[in-house]
Amino acid sequence: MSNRLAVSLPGLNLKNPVMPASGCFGFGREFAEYYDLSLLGAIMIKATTPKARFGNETPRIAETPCGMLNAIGLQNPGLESVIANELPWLAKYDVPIIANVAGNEMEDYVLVAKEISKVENVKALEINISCPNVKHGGMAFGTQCVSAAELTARVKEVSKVPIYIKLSPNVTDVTEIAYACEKAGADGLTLINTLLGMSIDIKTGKPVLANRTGGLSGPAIKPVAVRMVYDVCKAVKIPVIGMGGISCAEDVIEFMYAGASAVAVGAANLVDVYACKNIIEELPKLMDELKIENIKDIVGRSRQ
Amino acid sequence: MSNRLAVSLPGLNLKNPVMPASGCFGFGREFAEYYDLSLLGAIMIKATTPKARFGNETPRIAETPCGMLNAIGLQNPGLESVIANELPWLAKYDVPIIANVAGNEMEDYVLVAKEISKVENVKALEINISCPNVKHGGMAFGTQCVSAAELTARVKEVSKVPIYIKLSPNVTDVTEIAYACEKAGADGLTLINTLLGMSIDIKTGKPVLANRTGGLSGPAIKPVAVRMVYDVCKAVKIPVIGMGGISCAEDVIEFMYAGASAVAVGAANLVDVYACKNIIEELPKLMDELKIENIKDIVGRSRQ
Amino acid sequence: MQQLMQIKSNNELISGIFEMVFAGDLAKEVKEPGTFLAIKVGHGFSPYLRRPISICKVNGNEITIIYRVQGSGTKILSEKKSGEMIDVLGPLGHGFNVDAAKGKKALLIGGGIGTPPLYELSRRLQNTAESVTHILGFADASQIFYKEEYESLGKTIITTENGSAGIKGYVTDALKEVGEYDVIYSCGPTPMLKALCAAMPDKELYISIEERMACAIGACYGCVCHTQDGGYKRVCKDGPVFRAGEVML
Amino acid sequence: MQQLMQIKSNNELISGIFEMVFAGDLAKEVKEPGTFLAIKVGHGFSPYLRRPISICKVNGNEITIIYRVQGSGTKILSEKKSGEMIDVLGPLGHGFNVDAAKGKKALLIGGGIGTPPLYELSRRLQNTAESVTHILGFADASQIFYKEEYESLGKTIITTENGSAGIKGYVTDALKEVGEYDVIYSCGPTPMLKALCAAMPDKELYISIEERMACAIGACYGCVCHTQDGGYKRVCKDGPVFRAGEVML
Ligand SMILES: Cc1cc2nc3c(=O)[nH]c(=O)nc-3n(C[C@H](O)[C@H](O)[C@H](O)COP(=O)(O)OP(=O)(O)OC[C@H]3O[C@@H](n4cnc5c(N)ncnc54)[C@H](O)[C@@H]3O)c2cc1C
Ligand SMILES: Cc1cc2nc3c(=O)[nH]c(=O)nc-3n(C[C@H](O)[C@H](O)[C@H](O)COP(=O)(O)OP(=O)(O)OC[C@H]3O[C@@H](n4cnc5c(N)ncnc54)[C@H](O)[C@@H]3O)c2cc1C
Ligand SMILES: Cc1cc2nc3c(=O)[nH]c(=O)nc-3n(C[C@H](O)[C@H](O)[C@H](O)COP(=O)(O)O)c2cc1C
Ligand SMILES: Cc1cc2nc3c(=O)[nH]c(=O)nc-3n(C[C@H](O)[C@H](O)[C@H](O)COP(=O)(O)O)c2cc1C
Ligand code: FES
Ligand code: FES
Repeated sequence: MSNRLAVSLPGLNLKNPVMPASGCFGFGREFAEYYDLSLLGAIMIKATTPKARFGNETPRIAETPCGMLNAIGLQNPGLESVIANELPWLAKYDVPIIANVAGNEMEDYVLVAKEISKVENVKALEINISCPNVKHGGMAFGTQCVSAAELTARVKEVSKVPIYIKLSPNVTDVTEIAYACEKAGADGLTLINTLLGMSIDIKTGKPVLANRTGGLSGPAIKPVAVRMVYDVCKAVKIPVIGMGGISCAEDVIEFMYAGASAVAVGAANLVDVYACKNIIEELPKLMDELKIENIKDIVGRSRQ
Repeated sequence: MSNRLAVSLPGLNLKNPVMPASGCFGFGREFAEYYDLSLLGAIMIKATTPKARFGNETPRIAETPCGMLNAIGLQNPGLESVIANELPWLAKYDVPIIANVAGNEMEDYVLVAKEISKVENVKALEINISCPNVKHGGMAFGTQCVSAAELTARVKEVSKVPIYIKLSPNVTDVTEIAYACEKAGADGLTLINTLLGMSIDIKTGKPVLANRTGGLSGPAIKPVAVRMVYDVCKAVKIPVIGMGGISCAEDVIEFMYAGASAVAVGAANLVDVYACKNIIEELPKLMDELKIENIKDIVGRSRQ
Repeated sequence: MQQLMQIKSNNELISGIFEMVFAGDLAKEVKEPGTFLAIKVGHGFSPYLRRPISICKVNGNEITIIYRVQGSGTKILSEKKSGEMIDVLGPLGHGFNVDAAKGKKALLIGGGIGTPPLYELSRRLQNTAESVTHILGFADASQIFYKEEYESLGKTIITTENGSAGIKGYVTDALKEVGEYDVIYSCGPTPMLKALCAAMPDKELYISIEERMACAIGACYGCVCHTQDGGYKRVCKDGPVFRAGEVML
Repeated sequence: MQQLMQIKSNNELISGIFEMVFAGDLAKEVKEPGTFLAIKVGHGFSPYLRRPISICKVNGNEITIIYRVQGSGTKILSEKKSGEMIDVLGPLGHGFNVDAAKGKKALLIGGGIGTPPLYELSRRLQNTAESVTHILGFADASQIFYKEEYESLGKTIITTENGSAGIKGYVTDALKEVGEYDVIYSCGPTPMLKALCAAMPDKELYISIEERMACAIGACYGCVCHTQDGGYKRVCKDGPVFRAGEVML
């Protein structure tokens, strides 16, 4: 494991800057059948809510040009089960876990953050105030500065580990929200969550998704994500983990030039089980070609 | 020309619901070398400002997955020249013109709207309060209800023809802006303009576009556009012209199911000079397959 | 396993229905009939997601699939030529319980493009089941495929909705023709599966179901269905074959 | 004209540089050397935009292009096989003014992958110009292509940056070798064009320039450049060939 890929962020000493994004990797079990999870920089696990959730009805998936819509609706086994079954299982791998925290009410976030941050291998929290697929909570917190800041402060109070606020792209000015979260005590930011979208089946004339709308991800959204990472990194001093359409080592470099200190790979895992592994293996070769000595040196260089 | 494709909107009796989107068809001259412009439902001409504008420096174009970024910056020959040279030339075709109106200050919009709406073949105005590629004016008007409403009212006052406000997707709640424009007197709405994006050249480490950011369009943004059209059509009573990634007859049907009364084709023209012509020719065949008698019957049917 | 496999043939069986054979080590990993593959049909990002397709037959290192040209993805698949490589993930999910019919009378019921996974199942049952009977339902005579292949494996009853071949009606209309049977395996459109569940509530019935998928390995919760007890199952990982009654249709 | 043309051949000339020949009526529309094509290299939306490529040679209904594998689009182009169809828009833009060299001494100066459009130009000048001389600049000896082809059309001087073939240095370093000339046509990287403009301010010099394009027909204003007089030109429609001094580099 070469030192030139290492990056450090609050709570996270990563052997490389590449991690699967929340919701696109479950709790790692299925991918562990294909490769050793210890090679990942970190793992962002599926959103965890206080109680088990079923989520939305199916269809939950729609394909779109260079991307997909999902309307999972934060299905997960609930806090207790994640702590009892998933995190201990993940502990056998040498990889820091970033727990994705969600809920309907502010209290839900506080509860999950408090408990899950006590777990040994959870090194940071990702506070999901940007899920477009739930009726209550979720994105509602992430589209206004006041509620985003309040939630940040409340969660920060109880968390044992650094907190990263996950921002929604479905806003007029993402830098405003980013700044509000920074002021309220966030240790870092992650962006972007999915763009709100819809697809209509022309045979039935109805939306493909049972939930009607869903979150758009994949290569299609990469330019929006790069722009937001660039703008947010200019507006705040805390580090950013960038994501949105990353599919190859070139994309990792692009996000890091834009200002991201590390990156997450989402939908690409669903299309290629080896996506993260391949990217991590390609990265040093690409760095050689581009004459990049250390990956951390390029963070934000597009602005210089 | 079959009646089953005809649609009517304020100021516009269209032989079919398909028209090129502003900025993706110039003033029609180049496309007229390839096919007869009279077969189009209408033409949305390039944005017109009071004076000639050069726009941004190059590169102005970047390719992205299933789409492209542009940062033209409203280059156009200016109001006087459009009225003297472009509109009279277009008058030889049997096709209604929708003039796209832009500017830096509110006064610019008022001036252009007043003068250009007097021209015989201009049947409606499209008020571009959503261009992401200019420093002043443009999108700034389109991201806040108050300014959007004020601009709408001022333009409405002077225009001889119905006005359509072109909405930006770069907002937290597009329905709020849509509603404000409706209240302020808009006759219709057009959406979406481009999503703000960025692409970084990993060889240079710098943004590809000289303007750094640009507007994302093409199939990549279609799910976002369909969702916004759907939501806006629920929120207002005035008709909507939908656009964003339309590339084939199926996409036209999708937007009309979502609620659009007509559609515009943007970037697809740049990739296939015959895009609009092909779509118009395919439409009746597809309607036969889907057992759609009259295209206007399906408007908004996804909500029923 | 995720592997580039080489296409050996790709033939149109009847209008719009293709049979493709491809080869690679992945074939050796196939344990159960009724499991499926997730196929990347194009290069680059168009189309973006893999397509779930059932395994119809395994022969050494060769896998046969049968697919209908439905939309853009299967269209691209249909244009592939032998010699080309294709990116396959699989075998995925849990298939049909072959042991359940050991020494018993098996009835296999398929509808239209739901019939392919029953073919490998029938082959595996040849040595273990007491008898294997097939009921295959199609819209009309022009839609029938693999009839001879099934007939070579056991009694095969065809139904067509318009009566242009075999028994007129649905697969349920053929049930009275088949005599005794102990275990039923079925795959086809949801209305057919529902009708079967209603028609034989007390039998040992296995059904294979479909859902839109993203990961196809159980990680994204894209393809879940409700269970009777208020829980859920992932079609891709816990299915696609379930015991009737286990999941809600 | 926008046409599906059939690929006749696609060969790698030197590492990373390919020569492709395709056929169709579109070839008959080519009037001027130096005009270009906008090629859709893939099916569907990946990659999304057409690629501008110069016409290198026209022969009856066949067009030859020479391209360098630069990124994803030219990569896909390089994998095409003869027999496949390719979607071509063209001929586009304004090319080299052949008449300008009537009865005069023409000097053609190309740099690297900028040399291809000069080839058809040189062919057309054979009967009209008094003489045709070529200066072709490359990075090093391994990068040289079409040397014999140019030599068959007139005196050809090669320069390489590292001196591994021909004159060591840039094309400007070869200017003193060529004697008298009246009209200069050039195509190559911007620094080369700038150096030429500076080196021969008083000559009749034509330059072909590049810009990122979307429509390639003059409609989108994607590819404009400034003119000396404060106006602008569209590279795709008004160019790509301009008189030196007309546009700002
Ligand atoms: C476990 C399983 C096994 C299957 N086995 C077969 C088989 O052996 N032969 C066969 O012809 N078909 C089979 N199908 C259906 C097959 O997956 C779809 O026909 C195919 O995905 C359609 O893709 P498309 O691009 O042609 O259609 P499009 O409509 O363009 O596809 C758009 C999206 O919807 C999804 N989709 C569309 N229809 C279905 C469907 N019925 N089930 C799941 N996803 C769908 C696609 O995968 C894609 O993501 C199976 C489905 C599942 C879930
Ligand atoms: C008028 C004209 C004539 C040309 N003639 C030739 C020729 O004969 N042979 C040849 O090898 N190349 C030629 N080029 C350059 C060629 O267009 C690019 O190398 C090619 O577009 C790169 O595409 P890509 O997908 O491989 O690279 P990528 O970098 O993946 O392309 C990404 C995007 O940038 C654009 N782009 C990248 N480089 C250039 C460039 N230099 N000029 C314009 N757009 C670019 C692409 O078209 C695409 O939209 C010409 C360019 C122009 C403008
Ligand atoms: C199927 C699916 C499920 C997701 N679930 C979650 C989730 O539970 N929590 C969360 O914060 N983000 C979730 N996301 C968003 C991703 O983590 C990521 O922010 C987004 O998909 C953009 O990255 P991508 O384009 O690489 O997919 C989900 C995305 C997908 C596709
Ligand atoms: C090159 C280019 C130039 C554009 N110029 C304008 C413009 O002048 N005025 C305007 O309102 N929209 C302009 N647009 C936006 C389009 O009209 C359209 O709203 C957008 O591109 C989405 O549609 P599409 O995905 O079909 O391209 C431009 C788009 C492109 C690609
Ligand atoms: S498709 Fe991802 S869990 Fe089944
Ligand atoms: S590329 Fe559109 S004007 Fe030149």
